[in-house]
This record gives sequence, structure tokens and C-alpha cells, in this order.
Amino acid sequence: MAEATPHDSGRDAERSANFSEENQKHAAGADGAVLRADGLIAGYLPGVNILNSADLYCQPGELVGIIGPNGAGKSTLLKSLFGLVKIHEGSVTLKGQDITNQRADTLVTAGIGFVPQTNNVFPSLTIEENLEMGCYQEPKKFQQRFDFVTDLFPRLGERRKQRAGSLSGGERQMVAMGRALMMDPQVLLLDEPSAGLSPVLQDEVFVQTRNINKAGVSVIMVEQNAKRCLQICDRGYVLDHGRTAYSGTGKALADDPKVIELYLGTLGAKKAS
Amino acid sequence: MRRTTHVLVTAVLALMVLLLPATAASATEDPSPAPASPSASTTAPTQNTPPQGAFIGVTLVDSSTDDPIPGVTLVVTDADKTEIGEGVTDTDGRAFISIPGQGEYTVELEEDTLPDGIELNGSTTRTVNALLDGGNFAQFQIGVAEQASVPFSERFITALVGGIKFGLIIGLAALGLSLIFGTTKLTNFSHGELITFGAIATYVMNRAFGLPVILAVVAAVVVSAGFGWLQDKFLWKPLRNKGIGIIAMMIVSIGFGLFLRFVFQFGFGGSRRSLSQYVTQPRKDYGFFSLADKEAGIIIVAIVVLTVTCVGLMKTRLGKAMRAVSDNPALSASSGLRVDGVIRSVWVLGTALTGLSGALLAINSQVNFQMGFKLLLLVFAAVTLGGLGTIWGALLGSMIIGILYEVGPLFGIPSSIKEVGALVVLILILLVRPQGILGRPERIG
Amino acid sequence: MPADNHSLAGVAAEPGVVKPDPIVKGSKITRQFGGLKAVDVEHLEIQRGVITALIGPNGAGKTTLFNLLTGFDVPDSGEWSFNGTSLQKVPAYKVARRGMVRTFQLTKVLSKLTVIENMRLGATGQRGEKFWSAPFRALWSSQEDANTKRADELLARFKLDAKREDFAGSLSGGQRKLLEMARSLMVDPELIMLDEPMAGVNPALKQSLLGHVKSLRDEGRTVLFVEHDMDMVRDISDWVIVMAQGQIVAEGTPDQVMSNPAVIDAYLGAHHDTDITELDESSLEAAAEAELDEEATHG
Amino acid sequence: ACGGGDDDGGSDNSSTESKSDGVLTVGTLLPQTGSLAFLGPPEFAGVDLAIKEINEAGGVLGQDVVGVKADSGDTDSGIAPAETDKLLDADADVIVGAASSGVSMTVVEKIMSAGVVMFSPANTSTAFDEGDFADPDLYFRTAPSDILQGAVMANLLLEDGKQNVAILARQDAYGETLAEEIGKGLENAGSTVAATVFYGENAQSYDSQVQEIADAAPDAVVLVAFEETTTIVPQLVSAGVGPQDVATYFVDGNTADYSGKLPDGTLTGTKGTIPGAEATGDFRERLLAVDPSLTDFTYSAESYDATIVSALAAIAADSDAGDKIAEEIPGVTEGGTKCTSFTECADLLEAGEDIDYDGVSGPIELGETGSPTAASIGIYQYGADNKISPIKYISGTI
Amino acid sequence: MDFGTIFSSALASALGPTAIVYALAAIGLNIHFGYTGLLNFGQAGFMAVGAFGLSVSVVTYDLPFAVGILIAVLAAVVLAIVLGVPTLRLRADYLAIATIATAEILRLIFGAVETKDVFGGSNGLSGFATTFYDLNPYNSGLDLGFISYRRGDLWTLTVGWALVILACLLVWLLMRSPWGRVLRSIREDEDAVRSLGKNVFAYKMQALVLGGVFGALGGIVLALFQNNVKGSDFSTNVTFYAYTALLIGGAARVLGPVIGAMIFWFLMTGIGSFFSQATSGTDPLIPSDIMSDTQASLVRLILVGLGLMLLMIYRPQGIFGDRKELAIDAR
Ligand SMILES: Nc1ncnc2c1ncn2[C@@H]1O[C@H](COP(=O)(O)OP(=O)(O)OP(=O)(O)O)[C@@H](O)[C@H]1O
Ligand SMILES: Nc1ncnc2c1ncn2[C@@H]1O[C@H](COP(=O)(O)OP(=O)(O)OP(=O)(O)O)[C@@H](O)[C@H]1O
Ligand SMILES: [Mg+2]
Ligand SMILES: [Mg+2]
Repeated sequence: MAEATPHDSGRDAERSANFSEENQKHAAGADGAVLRADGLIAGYLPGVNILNSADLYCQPGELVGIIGPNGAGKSTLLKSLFGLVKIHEGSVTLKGQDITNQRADTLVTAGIGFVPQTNNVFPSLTIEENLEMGCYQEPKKFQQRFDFVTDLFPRLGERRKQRAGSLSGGERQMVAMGRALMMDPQVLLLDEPSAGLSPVLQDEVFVQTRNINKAGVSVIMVEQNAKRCLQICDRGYVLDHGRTAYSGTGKALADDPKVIELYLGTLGAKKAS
Repeated sequence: MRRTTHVLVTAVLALMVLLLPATAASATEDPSPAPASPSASTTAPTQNTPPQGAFIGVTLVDSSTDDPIPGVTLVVTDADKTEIGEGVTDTDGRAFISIPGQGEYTVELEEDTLPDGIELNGSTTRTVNALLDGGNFAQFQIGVAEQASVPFSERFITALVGGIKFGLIIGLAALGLSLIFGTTKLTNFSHGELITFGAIATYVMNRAFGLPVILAVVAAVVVSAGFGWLQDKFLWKPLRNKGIGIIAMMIVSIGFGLFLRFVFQFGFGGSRRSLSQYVTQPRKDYGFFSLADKEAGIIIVAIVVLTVTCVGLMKTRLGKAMRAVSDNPALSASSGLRVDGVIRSVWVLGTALTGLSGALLAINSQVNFQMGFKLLLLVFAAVTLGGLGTIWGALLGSMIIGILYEVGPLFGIPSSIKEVGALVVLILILLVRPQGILGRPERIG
Repeated sequence: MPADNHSLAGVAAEPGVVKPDPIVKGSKITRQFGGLKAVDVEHLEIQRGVITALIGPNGAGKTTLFNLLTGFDVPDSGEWSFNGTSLQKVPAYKVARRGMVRTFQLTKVLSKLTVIENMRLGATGQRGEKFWSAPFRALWSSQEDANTKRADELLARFKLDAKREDFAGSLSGGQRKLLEMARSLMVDPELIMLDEPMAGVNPALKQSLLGHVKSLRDEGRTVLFVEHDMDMVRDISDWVIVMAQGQIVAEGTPDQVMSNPAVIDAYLGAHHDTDITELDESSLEAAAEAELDEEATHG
Repeated sequence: ACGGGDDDGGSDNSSTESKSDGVLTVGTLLPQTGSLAFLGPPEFAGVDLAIKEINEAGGVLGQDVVGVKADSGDTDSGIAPAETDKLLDADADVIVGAASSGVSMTVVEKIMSAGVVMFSPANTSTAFDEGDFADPDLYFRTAPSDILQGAVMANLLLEDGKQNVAILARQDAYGETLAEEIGKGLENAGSTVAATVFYGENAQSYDSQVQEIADAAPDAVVLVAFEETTTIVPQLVSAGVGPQDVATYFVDGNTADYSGKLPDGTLTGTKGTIPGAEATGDFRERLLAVDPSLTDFTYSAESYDATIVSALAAIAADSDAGDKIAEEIPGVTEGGTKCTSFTECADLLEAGEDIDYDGVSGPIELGETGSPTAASIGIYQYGADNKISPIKYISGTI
Repeated sequence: MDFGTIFSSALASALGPTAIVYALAAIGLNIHFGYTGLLNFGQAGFMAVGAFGLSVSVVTYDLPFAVGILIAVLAAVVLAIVLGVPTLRLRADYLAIATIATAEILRLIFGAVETKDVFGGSNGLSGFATTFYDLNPYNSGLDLGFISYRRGDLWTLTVGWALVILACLLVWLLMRSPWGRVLRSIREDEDAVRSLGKNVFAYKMQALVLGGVFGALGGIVLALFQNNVKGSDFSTNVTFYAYTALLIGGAARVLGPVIGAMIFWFLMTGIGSFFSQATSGTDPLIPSDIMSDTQASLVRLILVGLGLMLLMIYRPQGIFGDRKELAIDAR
């Protein structure tokens, strides 16, 4: 296992203690995980690592939330799990099978679904075609899933012939989420699925995510709506500087004063809960 | 089919022969009805032979009937107005008058020696600047009828048909280009060479392997498809994997084009060559327009292939997958599309279509190592005009470009630069619709 | 509740209400896409010197309204003015020069410029941006230094100082939002229009940035922002305008608006303040449907 | 040869820097690439053959003649100037080229200012007889200017009684001037030009041009073209104005061997003009020995003659310096004892005689302007096999 | 095989007038494409306008040489404006086609029979450079042993390289300034720039004019050293080669286009000269049944094509470019 990189300045000692604690937690809990990543070191440019030995696991049927400051590497982590960012070191396994640096489409076949944070629709395709892409590998399922998705987001049904490029930010987000729901995966990776949605639809997304999860799909979601995210997830990770700073159950993290100070803030705290 | 035109031509000629003397006779009601040039025929030598040394020659032919006019007297004077000699046309309508050397001479035709009913179109004198040691000829036009100009509508239709044919040929290549662009965003400057490839493949199949042209075309399309496969496998895919930017790829395509073009020249030589069949075919008349069989064949093949491809792309998932890959390859992969597979099939399909375009062009005209390169700009113009990356746009653009290319000269565009018309229209249309005819504007914000 | 600002006291909480000192005034602004009326605003006024929030369901026309007001899109009809001068047919860059600057919901960073260069670009009235004076450094270097100083301050505030020399294209999604907002502040605008500035920004940072936005108001600037985060809306806005199906359907102080049953129904959902896990899901769905049904009947 | 004194043969070019190193180096600036590439092989073969024969006969000034090849490319590729530099760096004394008048224009200044003879086998444009180029300083050519060929062609048409002639010509220096000269000749003699239609070098479809020709209903068509003839003729046939419908005439650029390229019988009866004297048959055999792959012989004789004339002039001048050679070139082609081969002429020169070389491309009298003032032009006719055979030869002077 | 000659002829060509022409054209393209992101594929048109501006003024209208130069530059400015007003709002790839079409239209018109009286048809115009060569201060050529230039070329080179240096200096000064920053920003996202209150159109136009003027200067140098211009000198190949030069050197780098042009012509001549030596003589290095000496130039172009591909594959950012910059995907 790679050591904590000297990347961080300040509270180094505290951090490295924290990191080794996290390492142990990871080692202890990761057995039997459907998806696990060990010591991921990955980055976009040669020589610049964004992930510094990141660990993560997700047990079957678990809903895992990832939160963290901007630029912490949350999206990079999801992308590297999904083979879209080159992993320099470490490994990713799906049900015990090594899938490190595998092509994204084979991972889809293997049962992973992914909603990226940005650029998550096909602008020149219509809504319907966007959704069709969601079940590209199983076109037969299209009608049934399509009905399901349009039930969830009726707007998508009304505008099925509108090109996604002309949709509003929130509508795009619906399409992106809808596309992921089309494919019926075993593990679903969501990168800020609620961003840009109206409050009621945000809630809806969380509820649906929960429902999907309850139906047996393991979900790993990155969220900035930490309040909601930690409410619904079984377990959460706080990512900082490319590695896990804290992990624990959603409730534990939400109440952890360090997490609140570093990351959650107190905005709206009085009203919520 | 050649026979039919022959029959037509002879029929027309026969009609003219029948009609002309009658009108001529009625027109020239001579007061002194001397018997039809008996004097002329008696004085006419049976056969003049060209003299040694320099001479001035005249050939008198009635161009309305193609009949030579014998017995006409011609007088040659030199610059000082001294008479040099005189000659009388023979039964072939020819007369030769020796001259002492080079210089300016004047030839005068004695009008009264002309047979009745025959009139000169111009004056009776000609100045000849004799440069040649042998014959220096002058001409007295006879019976050159004012050419009844072909009606505009007829010329328009002919040009239109030519334009459609050309547009369809471009269209195949444009569709190929558009597919490749639409999927990979690559502005492929080596696309012209893919056209040439198809043509050369046809030629090789036809001439070297002795296949009949039709089979050679089929084989060429197959070979082209294979060429597309190889290209993607060994060039474009490794480039994509390396994460090379789109501009760099464009420059690679310029280099690749250069490379291919001169490899073609190396192997094929610099000259034009033709296939073994269908080289010359006269046109058949179809009422409003006429077409040679091969042209009809080209039009039909192109239309069928274009329709099948377009409808196929609309109906099958490949069409959508292509657009998806073009929009966002990473997201396509995340949706479970085999991005490389889609791009590979697009290269295969695009190159095959382009190869067919080259093959048809080879039938329509000839095979040359630069033929595709010379066409490239028009293909680009077509694709752009219709809206980059849109399939129907490529076709529409091609038809517009093709038609303008051929019809333009009717509207005053000098035919030596007939591209200009098409290109100007391209620019004008882009001014009105910056996203191309079928392209859609993008949303801001 | 911002107690220090009473300029809107006594203004009725009704759609299209007239305000005492509007910086933006518009009426009968419409924009249609095909059969869809994306914006159909009868009357709109933005009060000077306060923070106004523009909220509404997805696809309500908020971004489109921004586009229209700032000259990035052309309305089918309508007129509007900024500081009393009409902005009809005024190109986008002139709108910005007059002091009305907007950010984009889908961020537009200048990928191959460094973060600090992105920031410097924002400054207005740069002498060095004139072709004829550009080659002569002496003419613009002092101004450039001043701009850089200001940019550095903003970067620090937005926690982007560590990324100062990185290409903007290498920023994460949230960082892009931050840069976009910081850059627009470089323009030093009178009215700043933020399109979902905090979507994707982490909560702690969001909280500290809210302080910054408030200080903008205290400097006398006007802020108009679109946001779906109700905590933020409640925390900083003095006035809230609600759009739905292109129309302004409600206005008022945050409390007034958020207790408006129509708004709750169509937009907030009855339970937006409760813990989801405790929710009966069917009621939530009903609320969501209500929002969309309304759209459906309209469209 | 007459004269050849020390005075600077009337050249105003004070910057000539001719060098003499004892070896006559003949550079060739002819198309290997680009749109005229098909003209290259016969021209190169002509020069190669000449050099081979010269060296077999003992060379020039006791040394073998050295050949250096360069590519003239298109006018647009920027290649010609760079390649010219290469030749100049290789100490070329004579540069045979370029083929296209356009390319020649871009390098003529450079070559002349280097004191090197530029000897084009194929520039037919009249522009080289006018203005700055009117003097026979360092520019020469063996190709007859279009004036003469135009006159011969016009004359041929008149002789055949054609009264309404359409001209379809390539739009370049070659096509334009030749079309113009033919048209002039016809109209001066009282005939009508029904239509003069040009097509661009890059044209891919000739439909509209061919249709224009057809619409003019001519009684003869003159096709001023290079090898695109193989493309145009079928289109003429399609439009009903093919060689079998309307008498068709070719010029030197396209009187090639079309057997195998066009169906048999397509060209039967078509006439063409080619500058050059009779002995072409034997000459072709010799060329084929040099380059067995030749099918087209356009301008090979002119290239051959340009090389031979240069060598003879070098012998006459007893120097391989460009300006000295240039002074002798008119002399060895005009006036004196006629001779028709290098050995023959060289022997005469050795014997101190004034010679008049008559080459395979004609009598080549390089008069006033450095262009042939006299030429012999053959009239050929196609048989059913699409090959040409001569009918007669016409010679004339300008 | 004489590598000395190959090298010296290659070097002479890398420093020669043709390289200058392409360097100037590529500097212009660098402003258009490298800095502003305008995909101008019509640089040949600007060069043509420059060359013909000079030659038409001097030859057809008998104006003084200096006026001719002025008109040539003005012509480029006018072309930039006429072309820019309607086309600058087009998306990059559409702009490429619009400009390529404009350049072709110009070329065809300049070369047409119909306009022969003004532009000289296929032969073009000649003899306008006399004044220029009369100004030649050199008395003799330059011979450095391995490389030599004749007197006329030496003068063209002096003037040409001086122009190139001035151009580079200007580009360097401009591009480090805020003005240059605006251009680079426009390349990235013009809507963002617009939202910050910059008149994008005006900047694009300034860039188009400036780059066009450099193109025209390239055309003028070409005209001067050939002392002849004609339409066919300015086909799309010219633009392609100029782009090649630019990208070899590296776009958006001050010296990129210059070094690129030099390398391009170094290789062009060097490879050509290598193969012509390898195939010539009685016992050629490469047997004539594999490659005859008339095919040497052909192989050069094949290799240039191949080289261009390899360069882009292994150094897509060009000689001076920054690899990191390329790795940034424009998301
Ligand atoms: N160019 C366009 N073509 C067609 N429809 C469009 C276009 N632009 C916007 N629309 C539609 O107009 C409506 C309003 O869009 P707008 O982007 O203004 O919504 P919004 O209020 O900003 O939503 P969100 O909160 O999701 O960002 C949407 O339904 C959208 O689909
Ligand atoms: N394409 C890229 N090239 C280079 N660096 C990148 C790239 N994308 C992201 N980075 C860098 O990687 C780091 C992590 O980015 P990432 O997108 O994973 O952050 P994140 O945790 O998802 O943040 P956010 O909450 O803002 O989305 C950031 O510092 C960013 O600058
Ligand atoms: Mg992220
Ligand atoms: Mg919006």
C-alpha cells in the first residue's frame, strides 16, 4: 500500500495518522465488496497525480456517498474506476475480478453504469435518442425502461424529440440521470446527479437513487448536496487531496465536527433536521 | 444507340438537302436565267493538284450541303496590287495559286463565276498572310447559316442533368466525408485520395485482373472498404489512443494525402488512363434530355446507394451511435458503445462510399492520380453547405454544388472557372445560414 | 434576514411589482423556440443595490431570460432597459461594458489560459487591449499590475490561489464555477447576474462565498442570481422572483415566497426541509408530478 | 557559326555570373510531380538520349556531359525555385526546362541572373517573344511558339474547308495562346470561330464545356489539350460532337497514341499537328531504348534538340560558361552547313565550319528572340487503331 | 553520395526566399489560427492579393513601385475586411471552408482568360521588380564555401529576413500584451469573452487584418523574387504548406512559424537532393528498377507526407509547442 504522499502541507501529522486509520478501516471492511479500489494513483498528465493512493469499496447493495472539497479528486476517482482516467498504480476489482484500466464499454457490459458530472448528454441527439444510448447494448429493453424514466421525469417524455443541446441545465441533468437509469446496472456510479435540479426534483433523484439501491443495485454517488447525500447513504467517504480523509456511516460523518468544519459548513443547519 | 443518332442526323441532313435548293431557288429569281452554271462546269478543272513551293489555296464548300463548289475563279494579287495568278476551283472545290514567297497577298473571288443560288457570306476579298512554305489558305464562307441558338430551356435541362450526375458522384464522396467528420470531427484532407483510390482500384481490377468494369467497380468498393479498415486500424486508431488533438489529426491527414497522392503517382504514373469498357458512348434521347447508358447507370447506382445508406443510417442504431460518438466519445463509451468499433465501421463505410464515387468517376471520365485531390474542394464545399456532419445535408449540398457547377456557365460564369459560381453560392448561403442549410444553431449559456 | 436593507420595505409581494429604484426594467419580453414559449415576462423590475434571487423549476426560462437581457439571444418581442437606457439590439459585449455582467450556467472557462490570465481578462478598460498601445508595455504595465493584484485577492477568496498558474482547462467542475464567478467580478460590474453560481460548490466554501456576495451588495452593487439551493436563497437574498413556464409567477421576500403554497407545490416540494429517509415517498412523487404537470398543461 | 565575339551579346543583364569549369553540365527542370507530371517522362528521355549520344561521341570539350535532374513541379507548390537553386548549386551551365510556360516564368529571372542558359523544350507561350524576353540573351526554346502552330492549324482547317470551327482549350499559358492564334488565323482568313471554350486545369467534369461546343453546332472541333483528351473525347462523343460526328483536330499537346486508351475507331480520320521533321519513327526507337516505358512522346524531340544544340554551342564557344554558350546558340542553328546529328555537326565544328543544325523537332532556327523562327510541322492522321501516321509536312517561317 | 552538397543545398533552401515567403505566410496564420483560433484556409488568397496588388499597380497601371507596395498591403486589409465582415461569425470549420473558397475564387479570377488584360492570365504579370532590384546595394553575391547566394537573391534575402524579424518582433510584443490575451481567449471561447465586455468581432477583425497583411507581405516577397506572379502560384497547396510549416514549429509560438518554414524547406530540398543523388549516376545507390531518377522528386513528396504524419504523431505540439497545452481537452 502506498504511503501518504507529502503532497499536503499543514496538519501533516494529524493527517497521516488519519490516513493510516482510514487504511485500516478499508482493509477491514473491503472483503466481499462488489467494487473495490486499492491505492489508486491516477492523474491526467504524466507526472501529476490527482489521486494519491485512494481506497474505496462498496459492498453489494450498498449506497456509498463521496463528498469533498472542490478539486479533491472525487470525479477523478469515479472516472478512474470507470476506466476513463489512466490508473498509474493500484487496482480496481469488480466482484473479485481485476478491471483496472479496462475500456469503459466492457465495464458497461460487466454491469457498471456511470453518469459523469459535466458533458453528460449527447447534445445533437434528441432526448429519446439519448435515452436509447443508455440501453445501447440491450435495445429490447428500451420501451420498458423508457416508460420508467419518463414516468420519473415526465418532461423527458413530453420533449422526446427535442435535441438535448437545447435543453436547460436542469433538463440536461434529467437526461443524464435518465440515461443511467436506462441501463439497469449492478453498480451505478453517479457524479453529482442532483446538480442544477430544482429542489423537488433533487429530492426525487435522491429518493429514486435510494429505491434503485434498495432494489439491489450498489450505488456510489458523489454529491455536493452533502446534507441529502449523507441522509440517504449507508456509508460515506470524505475525499481530500486525492485520498480518503474520513469515512463512516452517513450519520456519523454528518455529525463529525471535523467534517463539518472542513467541509460541510453550517449553512442551513438550523433549519435542516 | 449510335445507330439512332446516325439515323437522326441523316434524316435531318436529308431534310435540309431537300429544303434548301427550293428556298434558295425562290430567293434568287435571277432576271437572266442562264442555265445553271454550264460555263462554270465546263471551265472547271476536274482535279487541281497543289503546286510545288508556296501557294495560296482556297476550298469552296457549301457548308449547308457539304457540296464542293467547282468553277469559281479566284485572283491573287500581292501587296503592290500586281496580279500574281488566277485559279479555278475543281470538282472538290479547290483552287491553288502559286506565289513567289512569303508575304501578304490578297485573294479575290469573282462573284459572277459563282453558280446560281450560291451566295457568299462575306466580302469577296481576303488578305492572306502567307507564312508557310506550302499552302496558305483563305476562305470564302458559303452557306454558313446563322446558327439558330439552342433554346435556353433545352440548354438548361441538359446542364441540369449533367449537374445532377456530377452532384451525385460528389454526393457519394461527400457522404463518406460527412460520415467520417460526423463521427470523428476529423476534417480529412486526405479524402480526395480515397476517391482516387477507388478509381485506381477499379482500373487495376479491370485492366490488371481483367474483370469486366461492373465487377471491377464492385471489387473496388470492397477493396476501398478494406482500405478504410486498414487506415483506421493502423493510422487513426493509434492516433486516437495517443490522445492526439483534432487539429494535429487534420495535419496528419494533409500529410497522409500528400503521401498517398504521390504513392499513387509512383505506382500508377502521371498520366490518365481509361477503363476497358464504356469509354465512349453516345447519348440516347429520353424526351427532355439525353443520356448515355453509362451516365444513366451512374445516376441510378448513385441514387440507390445513397438512399440505401441514408435510410439505413436513419433506421439502424449505427446512425445514432455515430452522432453519439461525435458528440462525446467518453460518454458513448460510458453508455456501452464500442467507440472504436463505431469509428471503425464509419471508416469502412465512408471509404467504401468514397471509393464508389471514385469508381463512378472513373467510368464517367478517366483515372488519374490527382482526380480526387482536384475534387476535394467541391466535396468539402458540398458537405459544408449542407451543414457539417449532417447526412442529408451532405447530399443536398452535393446536389446544389453539382448543379451550380454545370449550370453556372449558362448564367455567364466563364466555363474555365466554373467552380467560382458554386463557391460564391457556398459563401452566400453560409452568410444567411452560418450553420449550413440543414445544420442547427447551438444554444448559448 | 438582511436587516440593513429596507429599500424594498413596503413593496407588495406580487408578480411584476413596481419597485422604488429599479436598475433593470423590462416588459413584455417573449422568446419562443418552435412551439415552446420559453420566456413570456409581462413586467420585470430588479431593485438597485439588493440581492435578488431568481428561482423556478427546471426549464422555467431563467437562463433564457438571462440570455435575452444580456444580449446573447434576441427576443421575439419586448423591451428592457438598464439604468434607464434601453438595451434593445445592444450587442452582448456592450451590455457588459455598461455594467451588466453575467456568468454561464454551463461554465465557459478559457481552457488554455492560466487561471490568473482568465482573471486578468475580466478587467475592463485595459489600455493594453488597444491594438496600437499593446506593443508598448510601458503604456499598460502599471494597470496590469493593479489588475493582477485585484485578481490575486479574488483568487484567494475563491480558494483558487493554489491553481493560479494552472490551465483553467484542468480545473474540476466546481472550481470552474468558482473561476467563472471570480472572473465576472473582475469586470467590476454594477449589476452581476450569476446563473447557478453555487451548483457543485462544496458547502463550506459556498458558505464563505456567500459572505463575499453580501459584501458586493454592501459595496453598492446589485446582484441577481439563479439558484436551486434554498438555503442560500434564504440566507442572502433580499428579494425573490419566481418563474415558471416562462412567466413570473411570484415575487416577494424569501419568507413570503417560500411560504407561498403555489411555489411550494410547483417548485420546492412539501418536504424540502425534512430528512428524505423519513419521507413517505409517494407524497414526494406527487409534489414532483405537480410541478411537471403544470408544465405539461402549459406546453 | 557567325560572329560570337567577346561583346556581351546585347544582354542587358549586367549581373550574369557564368562560371566555367570545363564540364558541360545540363540540368533539367522538368515535371516529375504535379499536374504536368505526365509530360515529364518523354522530356527526360529526350535529354537522356541526347546526353548518351553526345557522350558516346566523345562528349564536349573532351569531357563527358553531366546531367542533373530537378523537378519543376506545379507552379503552385513552390518547388521550382528551390529545385532551380539545386541545379544552380550543381553548377549547371544549361537548364533544359521548364515544360510549362507558367513555371518558366517563375524561374527565368533567377536562372538568367545566374548566367545560366535556360532552354525550354516546351514553352509555347508567345510571352517569351515579347517584352523583356525579346532578346536572345539566355532564354531559348526549341518548341515553336504558338504563332506558327496556330497558323498551321488554322491553315489545315481552311484547307479542309471548315467554315465554322469550335475550339476547346485548356486554360493555361499553352492553351490560351494556341487557341487565340488558331482563332486569329481562322478569322483573318475569313472563317468563323463558332465558339472558343476553355476548361480549367483542375476541371473534373467537362459537361458544360462540351455542351457549349455541341450547342455551337460547328463543322470542326479543335481540341487544344494535353492528356485530358482521353477524358474529353468520350464526352464529346456522348454529346454528339465526337470525332466521328464532327471533324476533330488535335494539336501537339495531344497527338499521342491512344490505342488502348480509347476504343478502336474513335479517332479514325482525326487530324493533328506535331512540330518536327520526318524521321520521328527512328527517333522513337532510340527513345524507347532509353526509357522503355514511354507511351507518349510529347516534347521529347524538342528536349533532345535543346540538349544537342547546347552541346554544339559549347563546342563552338569552346567553353561551358552559360553566357558563352548562349552567344553561340543562334549561330549553330542558323546559316551554314546543314547537319542533322551530333557527331556530324561536331565533326564539322572541329573542322572549323559554320553549321546549321536541323534537329528531330524541325529546322530550329533560333532567331531574333531565341525562339524558333522556322519550323517544320507535320500533319498526322489517326487510323482506326487510334495511332497516328503522317500525311505531310509543312514548313514555314515567322 | 555527397552529403556535403545535400546539406548545403538543403540549408540554402532553408534560408532561401521560398522559406521567407512561407515563414511570413505562416506568421500570419499563426495570428489567425494559433492565437485567435480562426481556421483561415485562405491564406493563399491574402498572398495572392498582396502579389497582385503590387504587380497590377506597377505593370497594368504603371504606378510607382512604392505605391504598388502600399496598394498591395491595402489590398490585403480590404480583403480581410470584406471577407471578415460576413464570415467572422461562422464557426471555425465553416470559416475554414468559406476562406478556402474565397482564396480559390481569387485564384481562379486572377488566372482567368477573361481577366487577362488586368491580371495577365496564365502567364501572369512580370517585370515589376526592376525598381526593387535597382535598389540592390550588394555588388556581388555571397559565397561562404558550403553555401552561396547570388547577388539578386542576397538582396531579396536581406529584405525578406528583415521583414520576418520585424514581424516576429511585432507578434512577440503584441502577444504578451493584454491585446494578445484577448485573442487567445477568443480562441478558447468567444461567448465568455463577449460576456466580459470585449468586442470580439473587432478583435477578430484586427487579427484577420494583421495576419492577412503578413500573408500579403509573403506574397509580395514571392512576387519580388520570382519577378512574376500568376494565379496558379496561389493554390490551396500553398496554404496547406504554410499550415504545415506553422505546425511543425508549433502554433501560438512566436518563432514557431519561422523555424517551421525553415525546417520544411530544409527537408523538402534535402530529401529531394538525397534521392536525386541516390538515383543518379552510372551506379546509383538505389537501383533504377526500384526507383528511377525521374521519380526522385516524387519520393521526396511521399516522404514529406510521411514525415509530416510522423511529426504530428510523435510531436503533435510542434517543435516549440507545449505538450501540456495539448492535453487540455476543451471541455
Ligand atoms: N435553443 C433552444 N431551442 C429549443 N428549446 C430551447 C432552447 N433554449 C431553451 N429551450 C427550452 O426553453 C426552456 C427554458 O430553458 P432555460 O434554459 O431558460 O431554463 P432554466 O429556467 O434556466 O432551467 P434550469 O433551471 O434547468 O437551468 C427549456 O424547456 C428549454 O428546453
Ligand atoms: N482534464 C484534466 N486535466 C488536468 N487536471 C485535471 C483535469 N480534470 C481535473 N483535473 C484536476 O484534478 C483535480 C481533481 O479534479 P476532480 O474533477 O476530480 O475534482 P472533484 O473532486 O470532482 O471536484 P468538484 O467537486 O469541483 O467536481 C483538480 O485539481 C483538477 O484541477
Ligand atoms: Mg467533480
Ligand atoms: Mg438555467
